[in-house]
Amino acid sequence: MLSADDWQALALTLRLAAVVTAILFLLATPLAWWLARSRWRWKGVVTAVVALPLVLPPSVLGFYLLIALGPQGPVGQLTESLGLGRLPFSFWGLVLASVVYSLPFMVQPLHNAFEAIGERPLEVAATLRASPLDAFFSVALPLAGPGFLTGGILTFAHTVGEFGVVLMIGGNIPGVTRVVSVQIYDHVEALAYADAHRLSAVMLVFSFLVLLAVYGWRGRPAAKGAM
Amino acid sequence: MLSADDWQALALTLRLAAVVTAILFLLATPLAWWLARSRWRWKGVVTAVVALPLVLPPSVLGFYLLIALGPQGPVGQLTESLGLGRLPFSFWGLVLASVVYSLPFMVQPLHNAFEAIGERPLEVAATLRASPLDAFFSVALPLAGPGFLTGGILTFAHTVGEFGVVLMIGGNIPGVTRVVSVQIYDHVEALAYADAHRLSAVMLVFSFLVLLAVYGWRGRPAAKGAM
Amino acid sequence: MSVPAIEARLHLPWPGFTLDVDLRLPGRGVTALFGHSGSGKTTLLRCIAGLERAPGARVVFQGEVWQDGATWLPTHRRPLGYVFQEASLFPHLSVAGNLRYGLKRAGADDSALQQAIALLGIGHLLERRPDRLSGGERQRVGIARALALRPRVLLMDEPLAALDHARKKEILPYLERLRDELDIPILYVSHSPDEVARLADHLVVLADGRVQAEGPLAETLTRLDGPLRLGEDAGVVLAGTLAERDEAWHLVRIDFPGGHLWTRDPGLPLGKAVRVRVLARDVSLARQPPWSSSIQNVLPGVVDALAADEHPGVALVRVVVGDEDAGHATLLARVTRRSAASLGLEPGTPVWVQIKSVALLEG
Amino acid sequence: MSVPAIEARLHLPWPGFTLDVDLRLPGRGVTALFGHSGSGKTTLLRCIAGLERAPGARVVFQGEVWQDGATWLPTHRRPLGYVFQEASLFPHLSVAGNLRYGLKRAGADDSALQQAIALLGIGHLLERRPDRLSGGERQRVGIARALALRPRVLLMDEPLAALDHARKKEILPYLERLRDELDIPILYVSHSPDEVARLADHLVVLADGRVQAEGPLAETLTRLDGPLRLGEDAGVVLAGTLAERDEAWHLVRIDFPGGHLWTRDPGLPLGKAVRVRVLARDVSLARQPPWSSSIQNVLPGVVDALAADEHPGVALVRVVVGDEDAGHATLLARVTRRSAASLGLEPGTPVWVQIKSVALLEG
Amino acid sequence: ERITVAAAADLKFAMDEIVAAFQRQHPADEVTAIYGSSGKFYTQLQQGAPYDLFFSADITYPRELAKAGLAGSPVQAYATGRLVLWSPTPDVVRRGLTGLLDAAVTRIAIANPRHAPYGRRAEEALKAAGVWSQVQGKLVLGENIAQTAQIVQTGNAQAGLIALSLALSPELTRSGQHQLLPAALHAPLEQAFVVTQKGAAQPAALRFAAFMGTAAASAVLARWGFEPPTAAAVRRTQ
Ligand SMILES: Nc1ncnc2c1ncn2[C@@H]1O[C@H](COP(=O)(O)OP(=O)(O)OP(=O)(O)O)[C@@H](O)[C@H]1O
Ligand SMILES: Nc1ncnc2c1ncn2[C@@H]1O[C@H](COP(=O)(O)OP(=O)(O)OP(=O)(O)O)[C@@H](O)[C@H]1O
Ligand code: MOO
Ligand SMILES: [Mg+2]
Ligand SMILES: [Mg+2]
Repeated sequence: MLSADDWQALALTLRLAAVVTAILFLLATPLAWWLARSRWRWKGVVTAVVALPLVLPPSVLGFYLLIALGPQGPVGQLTESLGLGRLPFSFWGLVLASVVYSLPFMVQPLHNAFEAIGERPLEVAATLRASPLDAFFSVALPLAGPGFLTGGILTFAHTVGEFGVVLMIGGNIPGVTRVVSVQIYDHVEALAYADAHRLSAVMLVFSFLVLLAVYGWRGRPAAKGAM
Repeated sequence: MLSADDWQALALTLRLAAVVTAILFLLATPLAWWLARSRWRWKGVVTAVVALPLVLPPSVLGFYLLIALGPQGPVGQLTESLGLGRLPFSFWGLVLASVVYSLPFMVQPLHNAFEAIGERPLEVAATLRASPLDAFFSVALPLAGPGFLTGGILTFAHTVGEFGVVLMIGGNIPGVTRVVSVQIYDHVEALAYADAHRLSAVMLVFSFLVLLAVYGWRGRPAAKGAM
Repeated sequence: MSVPAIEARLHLPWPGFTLDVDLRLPGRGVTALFGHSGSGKTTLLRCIAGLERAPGARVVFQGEVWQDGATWLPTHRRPLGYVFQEASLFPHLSVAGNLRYGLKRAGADDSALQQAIALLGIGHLLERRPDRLSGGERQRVGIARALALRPRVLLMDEPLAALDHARKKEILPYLERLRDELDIPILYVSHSPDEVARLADHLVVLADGRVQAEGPLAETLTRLDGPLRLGEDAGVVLAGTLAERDEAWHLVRIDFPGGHLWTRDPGLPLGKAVRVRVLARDVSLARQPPWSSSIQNVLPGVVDALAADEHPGVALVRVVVGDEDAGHATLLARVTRRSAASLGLEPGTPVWVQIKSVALLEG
Repeated sequence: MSVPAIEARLHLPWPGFTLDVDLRLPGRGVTALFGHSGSGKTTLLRCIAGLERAPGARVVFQGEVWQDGATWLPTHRRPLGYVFQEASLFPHLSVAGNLRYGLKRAGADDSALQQAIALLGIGHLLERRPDRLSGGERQRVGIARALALRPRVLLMDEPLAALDHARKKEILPYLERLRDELDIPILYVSHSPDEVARLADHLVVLADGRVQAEGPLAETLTRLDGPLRLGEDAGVVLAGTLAERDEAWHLVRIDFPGGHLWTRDPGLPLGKAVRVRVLARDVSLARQPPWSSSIQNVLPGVVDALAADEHPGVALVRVVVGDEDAGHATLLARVTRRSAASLGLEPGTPVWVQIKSVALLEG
Repeated sequence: ERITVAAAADLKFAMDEIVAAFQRQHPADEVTAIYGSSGKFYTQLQQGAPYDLFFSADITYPRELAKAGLAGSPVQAYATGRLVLWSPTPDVVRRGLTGLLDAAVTRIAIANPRHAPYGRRAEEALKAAGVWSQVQGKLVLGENIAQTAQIVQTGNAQAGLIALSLALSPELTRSGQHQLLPAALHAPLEQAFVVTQKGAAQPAALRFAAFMGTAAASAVLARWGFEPPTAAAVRRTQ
């Protein structure tokens, strides 16, 4: 039903989204934790900076990343001097761009979730001999579960749905950077509507099933309270 | 420093984001509330459907909206028969598209926030003679404050940063649908990099100040707990 | 039970616990809910308040059907005041905000609130956020919040558990006044026999979700066989009147059917109806009238029954005091079995009842 | 205070409340923290546990400096057990998960936990989620969770407030055993004079963030002028030994310096050291030896001092019993002023002390 | 050997056929064609995009690349594009550019004149027809010429000025009609390509560049409505 290209694009998209989500879990968790608990006076500034990628249109973000990662850009020169080569138009370039692009979508829900936990559970953990790190893993993480779920879904989906950034920095290379969103767009531009419909439908159904599984699994939430 | 066109695009963008955020506050609040509290067995399905726009690449979403809202599309025929004319390439078309596109970004944080409140505060409100509606406004809404903040910011910013959908359904009409993201993109494509840099910088600084104000105002969160 | 009653027929099966009660409670006075931890006290209150929905249950309050078949009056339309076991203050409102929350909604004016604030000593906390309060302070705010509504029935779930004696002593008389003046029924969960004896007119003992004993306080307390083991707090409550005042020694005489007792002057007007609580542990028995002892209250009586107490070395003795004219009263005495034997106590034995101390309960 | 002590010098100014104490507490036994709601008991415990960081404070536990100047031992490295005022169970863990949480981390084995589970009667709740527990059940899990760690010091914030008498009666002896066998100090916040008298060796009374009275229990209790008004619970605690057993009547004789008392048989071996609590309200005085009364315990003594009690109609009388050979003991009696006058009580008056009942406290 | 060809959106159908023809001749080579706006490809190539050949819809972008030293071959003109008026409504097509003033035509799609070569030529044509100022309020701008075509094709604009090469596609012939605009109305759409720096090192890229000069390639271009490069364009590229 789908062409080999379509399948390739699908696989690539899933891989990209999975890698980005995994990286953001690692990156955003400590950041959100720090944001939720620090009392540093300039914290507001950091929070605002972290939220900035939100307002940058993807195409613009893509453009600046292209410049920054390109041969004349500071990051580009760094990666080249490190022997990593150039990132634009490569899978890892997409990953990097998507991480920047989706950062706020992971940080915000986690930030809220961590904040909602409050001091008490961590105090209890401390009286039960858990070091702060231990308490973080054994108490804060599980209690922030819904935040992680939301952050993970928003990030994954946002990456799957990403378009402007990929178009700019990905360069539409099959198997490397041609993700589903770009592939569908190409079908549309080629007026190959039937192809576009088919690929969209597959993606929709697949996404729907994934979301359904996630939300179905989530089930009735624990009755916890703000009191 | 900026051209009149740039200013027009900026103003239009803010107006669009503000309208979309306002509409989504009204739309997503009851929806999120229902999702957080209902025990209907098919709730998971609704949750998944509401999250679906997340995975649709903006360009694809734009394409389907274009078809749906167009003269042959079901919505388009409805709006024409209602005398509303056609929505594509109009401001309200953009609004509609953005509302669909940003719905999950408002619903998810609100859903989490409402869920985190738990039963107890509402039970207390009921014993103090507050009807469910009253308790919703006087207890649930204030307690869900951080969720509203996050939802509002995500939605507003996401709309400001929107590109693919606008590209498809906007038609780049100055003062009507030419928002900042498109304007910067045009600068870039026209190789007018200096213009692009200037407009991006203005938008960045402005957004940063807004975010800073919001997060600064938010200050230290109330010490509430999950226990 | 002449006044309209609270009727509650509830069946709520949970995994591991089933509430199953059918109660008719008096429409006025304090009904104490007694029972071990986990026996279903909170669940019972929640069902009555409509916070827990037991299918098929029937709850009627003074003739108003709150729940029955398809009828369901939502909690916010039930004219009740509820004090939660864990003071559940709104975290987003100041203390004042919490206290005023229900006022407009219940259509109550400020006066009950002001009174409650003064009584509970929380005037200096009004601007505070709830997370800056001590445990007892939170509880007091929760009590004041419920009282401010002028509810037609009060449901209180261990309201004083977190409070010190001094504070309890201030609040209890207020609750007594509430009970008497407002004439509203109060359902009161408590683990403190002291509070129960002082406040309660009616007692419900729950065990494992079922009613184990129930009845007017006086009756329930003198049942020697009852499942209600108050231990150190076994005793009786007598209803009497303030008959005489000894100004010099700050004492008053309380007359009750069957005799009189001297006790400390509570500062109440003569002629007032009062209740006195006499604990079994404070009562000793003698075969001869004692003299030159610091024990002021000595009444003649006759042993009515003996029963084993919790410890094999001790017995509870029920003694009837009074005569045909004055009327009768029943007292409980706790004595060692050895004394009981050496004094030859058995039903019918005439004895002198020495009462070391008496707690005067208002109303 | 020969054993190494807990030292706490704290100054914590909050808007509207300042904690300001300098305490040296015994390194073993139970120290009761007493005080009105809002007097700073919880805050004091939190500072000692390191949950609240009072700048410039000094906290030393058995020679280990926990806080002083730049030294700061974080809470999780302080070998303590903490029972919070509101049972704070982890909502994401089952009861069993909550109980086991600290075990590995504290390097404790299962035995203390199993004992605590049995004692607190929570074995049937292990699989439950905390939000499905009753208030008292939650509190019991919280206590077991702290005990399971085998801590070197226990900080308990009103641990039994939510529990019924029967449950308390089961738990108190266990805490006593803990105190004695594990030889660990316990800081115990309680509003119940009963619990305090039973458990405490040392008493700290807080008022408004400051120490109002402090000292060994026996001393503090017999101070007639003290700020510590226990009201109905005024009394003394005597240390003695179990000297004789009356098998037939299930009684035992306890010898103490100054005399002996008969009381119910607690089932302890002869020769064991015990404490008995004698409440002032249970003590009456006579000028003649009473006879044929159910009161078993009558001791000769001499009035030492009289003091006003809370009510003008009543007096507290301090009586010394015993002689040169047997040693002395001090008892408190509560009598009406009228009796005191009619008996002619004044310092030096010889009296017969009749003790109606005695509470035997282990250890 | 694999190579990637970045081609302007108007080449969509023609280039697919050329690639197919090329691969028949060189079975060992694998060519991937991607389509988009010429301006975006230019921006990306400046930042090292791994394209081997760049087929622009104009001649300026390739020349700029060459000037920047990023070209691996001389700029070569390969075709001249033509502009058509397309509409689903035969009447609109028949009446030509002046018919666009009609009140029934509320929206007209053109590519964005700021960066799409076809957009610039559309603007010139409307100006030459003397209707530019009147139709300005009706214009909707496509990001590139393919998107512009799609706007009219879905009926969201009643008329559009698009590439003849797209108007000849089966989708568009089925759903509407077109009228070729006189070449005189606008400057010629001179289209050129270059081999990029990266492509210069790929023999296949050079083979593909050479293939563009063959009759087979020219025939395909002609079939999709492209005219041969103008003499001026050829001159300028040499
Ligand atoms: N975070 C805070 N900020 C300011 N004041 C506080 C804060 N927490 C508690 N307080 C105040 O400090 C005082 C002491 O509180 P604490 O909790 O120590 O009292 P407590 O003796 O434990 O009382 P209770 O018996 O009611 O639990 C109270 O007056 C309380 O209002
Ligand atoms: N949501 C629930 N689901 C299942 N069982 C529950 C739930 N809530 C409470 N229980 C159980 O129901 C029983 C009664 O609980 P309830 O809270 O009414 O007890 P209680 O008499 O108020 O006890 P306490 O004095 O400890 O507060 C307990 O055994 C408890 O474990
Ligand atoms: O092919 Mo273009 O660059 O859209 O005119
Ligand atoms: Mg309860
Ligand atoms: Mg406290």
